[in-house]
Amino acid sequence: MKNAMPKNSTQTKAEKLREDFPILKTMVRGTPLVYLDSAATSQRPSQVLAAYCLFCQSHNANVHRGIHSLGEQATDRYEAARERVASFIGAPSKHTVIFTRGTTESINLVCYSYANKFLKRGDIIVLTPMEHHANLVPWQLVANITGAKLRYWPMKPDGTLDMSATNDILKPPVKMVALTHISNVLGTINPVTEITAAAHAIGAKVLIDGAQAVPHISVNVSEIGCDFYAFSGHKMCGPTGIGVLWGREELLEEMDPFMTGGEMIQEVFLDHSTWNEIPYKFEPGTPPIGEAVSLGAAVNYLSDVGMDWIEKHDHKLAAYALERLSSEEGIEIYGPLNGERGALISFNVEGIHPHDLATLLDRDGIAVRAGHHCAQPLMRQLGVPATARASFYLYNLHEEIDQLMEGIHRAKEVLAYAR
Amino acid sequence: MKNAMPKNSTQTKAEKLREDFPILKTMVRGTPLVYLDSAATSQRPSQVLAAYCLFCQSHNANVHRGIHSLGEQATDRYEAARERVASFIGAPSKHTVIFTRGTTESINLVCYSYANKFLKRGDIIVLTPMEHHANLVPWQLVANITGAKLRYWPMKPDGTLDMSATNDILKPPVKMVALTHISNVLGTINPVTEITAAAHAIGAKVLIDGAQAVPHISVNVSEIGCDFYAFSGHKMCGPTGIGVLWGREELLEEMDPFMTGGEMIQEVFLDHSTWNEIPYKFEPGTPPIGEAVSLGAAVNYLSDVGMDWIEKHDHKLAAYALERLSSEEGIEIYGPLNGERGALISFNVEGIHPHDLATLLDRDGIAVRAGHHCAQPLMRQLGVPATARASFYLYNLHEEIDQLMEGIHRAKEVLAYAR
Amino acid sequence: MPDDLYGEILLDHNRYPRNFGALESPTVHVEGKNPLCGDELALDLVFDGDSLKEIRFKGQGCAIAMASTSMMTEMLKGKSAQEIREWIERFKNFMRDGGALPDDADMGDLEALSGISKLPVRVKCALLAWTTMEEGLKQLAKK
Amino acid sequence: MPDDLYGEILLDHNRYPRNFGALESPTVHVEGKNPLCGDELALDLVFDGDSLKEIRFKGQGCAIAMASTSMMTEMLKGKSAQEIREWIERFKNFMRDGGALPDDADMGDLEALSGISKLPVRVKCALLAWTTMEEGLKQLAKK
Ligand SMILES: Cc1ncc(COP(=O)(O)O)c(C=O)c1O
Ligand SMILES: Cc1ncc(COP(=O)(O)O)c(C=O)c1O
Repeated sequence: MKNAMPKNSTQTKAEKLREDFPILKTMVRGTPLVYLDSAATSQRPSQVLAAYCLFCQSHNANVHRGIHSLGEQATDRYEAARERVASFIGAPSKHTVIFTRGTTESINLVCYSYANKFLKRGDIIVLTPMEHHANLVPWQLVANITGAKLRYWPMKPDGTLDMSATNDILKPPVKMVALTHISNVLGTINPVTEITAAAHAIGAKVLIDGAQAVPHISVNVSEIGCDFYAFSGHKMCGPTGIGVLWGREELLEEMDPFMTGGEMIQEVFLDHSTWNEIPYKFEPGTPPIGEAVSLGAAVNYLSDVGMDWIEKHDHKLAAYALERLSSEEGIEIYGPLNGERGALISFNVEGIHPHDLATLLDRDGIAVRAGHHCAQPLMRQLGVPATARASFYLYNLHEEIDQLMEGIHRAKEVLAYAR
Repeated sequence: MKNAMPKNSTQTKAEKLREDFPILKTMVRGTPLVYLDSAATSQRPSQVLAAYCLFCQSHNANVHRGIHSLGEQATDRYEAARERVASFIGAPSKHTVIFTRGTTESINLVCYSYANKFLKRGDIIVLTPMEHHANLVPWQLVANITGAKLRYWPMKPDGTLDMSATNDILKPPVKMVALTHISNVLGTINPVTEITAAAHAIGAKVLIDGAQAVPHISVNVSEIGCDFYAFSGHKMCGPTGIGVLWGREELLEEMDPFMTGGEMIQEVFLDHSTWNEIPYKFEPGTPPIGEAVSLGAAVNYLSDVGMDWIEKHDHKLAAYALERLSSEEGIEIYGPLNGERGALISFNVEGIHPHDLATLLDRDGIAVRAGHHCAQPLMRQLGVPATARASFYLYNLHEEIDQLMEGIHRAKEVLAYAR
Repeated sequence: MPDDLYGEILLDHNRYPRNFGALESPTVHVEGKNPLCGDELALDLVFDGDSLKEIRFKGQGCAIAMASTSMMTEMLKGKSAQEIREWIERFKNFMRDGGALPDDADMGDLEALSGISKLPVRVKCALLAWTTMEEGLKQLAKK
Repeated sequence: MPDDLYGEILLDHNRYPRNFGALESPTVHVEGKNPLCGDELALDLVFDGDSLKEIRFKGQGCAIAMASTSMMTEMLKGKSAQEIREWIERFKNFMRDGGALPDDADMGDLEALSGISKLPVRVKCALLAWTTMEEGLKQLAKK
């Protein structure tokens, strides 16, 4: 099987890129690791780790407040990372890029600082049934606090949003639309530009959860036209402990701070305080400095590899996996089947609980995710307790999908049709 | 001068420890770095960086949700770090250790999840005039939201709390006492155990900001008896992007979540959700995994060096700096003069603005901090716009204090008595 | 290790679960679930005084959850509430202690679950039956 | 570089600030501060029509803030509002562009501040006088 796979244009480059990821040479129970869980967290190339180490060993200091050279160097590098990120996502200015811990904090920030302040009883918040808990639970609390109501965009059987419902869904008093750019379960790529335009037409604001998009496709927040865009470092070859909230400048200016403390203030008196300018208003205390520098390096890495190339490679892998999985008996696949999808596939093998499948695949060194993928409401809608999910990234190879299929065959031998 | 300094017992070990910190060999404008700004952020030993790199290159995966081996390894290491931290601070159980981004987030978490829920109009929150903005501004917002009032503990001219005022300060309706363990400006070590006992006697809860304590003295939250204890990784030889909130189990159980999203939930429905158990209830989304592992390594490093030794070494450095600075003409020193203080000294040189002093010292490679140190109300009470601050840690040497003094002399030649 | 994990005995219990189904008028009906896994379980218990006369279960879950439940029903049938409590403790320790066999009792088929104790994320699958049973005993005590 | 920074000219302005003090009945009184530094500045401006006839300042701050203010008062005295606006822009660019001298004007003593542009944290000290002056012009326009 392995030898039968025709090489293709992106394959050669991917093989080369793997050199940058020493962890991919890890042995699991005696077999080489096949890492198909990048949607949960990606691996980090040596270049990014090296940038982190260089910072720690040569420029480490606290930022913004230090007059000494080391403090200046640290601040320069921290702010340069912000600039890199801003240009990577097409932000109109670097001041609109806020460093957070991750997508989850970014969305919570919008909920606390924007939604709790500006939404009110009777307003409607539109979500989709495919949201990650990070873009769902915070809105439930906003609804509790403000009296706004949640409305869910209907989804078609193929796991795409029913766009024919747009006019029914997007009408006053909808004030907020929060949706994922790419679903971490279905792989659906939502038409965020179109939805943003429709939402703006009725005066609603739009937040996009880009956790699964920024690592995989080239994203330009200005072209999308949205109001907030959130993503995480650890899914895009960067470190844990850092993420980004991009926000429209006027909105960021109007918002109250979320967390308070040092650095985000202008003046502090015993009984009250005034706030620093954006983005610092939203970055209280010592920020994740080394992590930001490292995210900047990840952005450089992705740019060097080329987002176009990544998108193409991802697409080929997903299409091949889709082809292999759908030509196999007893496998149910969730999400769009036409290839218009992100680099991940959720599926179930008849008669095998996904947890058992994941455990059995792990025996062969194959790391897939199994569970609800932080999307319990979606699982209920799909009518399954859980799914298995294989997700791909720039370092994955076609051969690894073959290995996945072989693993599934072995798992079937052990367990399938058991009950 | 350098040769005249008698070596002492801790000096030899400190010289040896410096090998672990390659950044200390950095040259600044041609002279070797003298890093006297560890109170802002400490430097990180190679061992801690190595632990981080090992994790990234061999065990990197998302935690808690992964069935595959890498996911298990990552979870094991993340939870082992929690256990190390718990035992380092004498926490009764590891479930009471919550990983946050830093002291600032830890305190904000208590304000949002505990104080906003349990304080009410008429209640009093006791603070001290020496609080860092991180333990001041969040309480101002709590006061705004709940209607509780702030009360400040009076401070004596020597920068210690006036303990004779205890009965006046701590009486109903005081419900919360939030104070720093060691002041980041004055170096004052507050009697937190005594204050906790007095606060508990009137039914008030106690939060201690340990950002400057945990790195420098051995802290046992069970012995102190407090309710919450907050600190940061980056000031204790660990990385940025991680900190800790320790909380009393009963209180953590009663509290609502702060941020919401994945991992902190139990069940999510379209319209509501239920929460996971502690500490996960307070750790939404992907946590700073590599940073936690690295903090665990920092705790190991500090334990290996020995907190007793660190305390002794710190103490010697502070005493020597105090001696040198106070025998110099035209220098005002803030905080206790009796040597009962943390490893930092704030001061001003007559006729030289601290910013100019810091810039001039930087010319000699000496990194000190100058500014309000995130304590503007304290600056006002001291009657100065800013101070210079030299802070010490396990890798500092007596010679470096001599270099500081020489630098101050040169700065005086350039600027002092200028106006 | 997963090879042992999905060994003959476990697979047999998964394929042919013992005491599967429901009971007409159980003394206690108790449900348990593992929301993080999506595992769900319903136990019907008939007690004769202090003694578990009949037990049946229904539910969905992974092979480990199913097998553990099936094995549990076999092991506990006929035991007294006190003995059941001891077995729950014993099984929890078995999972916690890396699958070391207790020296005070014969684990029977449960021995086949030993490998699970080394897979922390799967331990909760094996425990579901037992924590649900624990809840059942609490309900019994309230009667 | 800090050696040039605290050169003779800067130190002279710091030691003997020009136009220090207050004016009796200024056309505009404007205050500025740098809360993050604790620097504070008050400017008294007397305009004769469009032209800055008199300027005095008081305040506290670092040597850089003091010298920059002193130099500014010398440079702007006698200038028209429009010229002042141009000078404010010119000085901001001077700080922003790493201290490159503009080719459309002689910076005079201000040249001595060139090194500051390389110390981002200190730039705001040098700018305080100029942003306060900018605010002063806004107030003038409202009169
Ligand atoms: C006493 C004190 N509290 C709180 C903080 C804030 O810590 P962080 O910036 O790591 O959140 C600091 C350090 O800046 C501090 O010294
Ligand atoms: C679509 C989506 N949104 C949000 C998140 C949460 O990101 P994080 O855990 O980095 O905060 C994830 C990843 O887990 C995701 O896939």
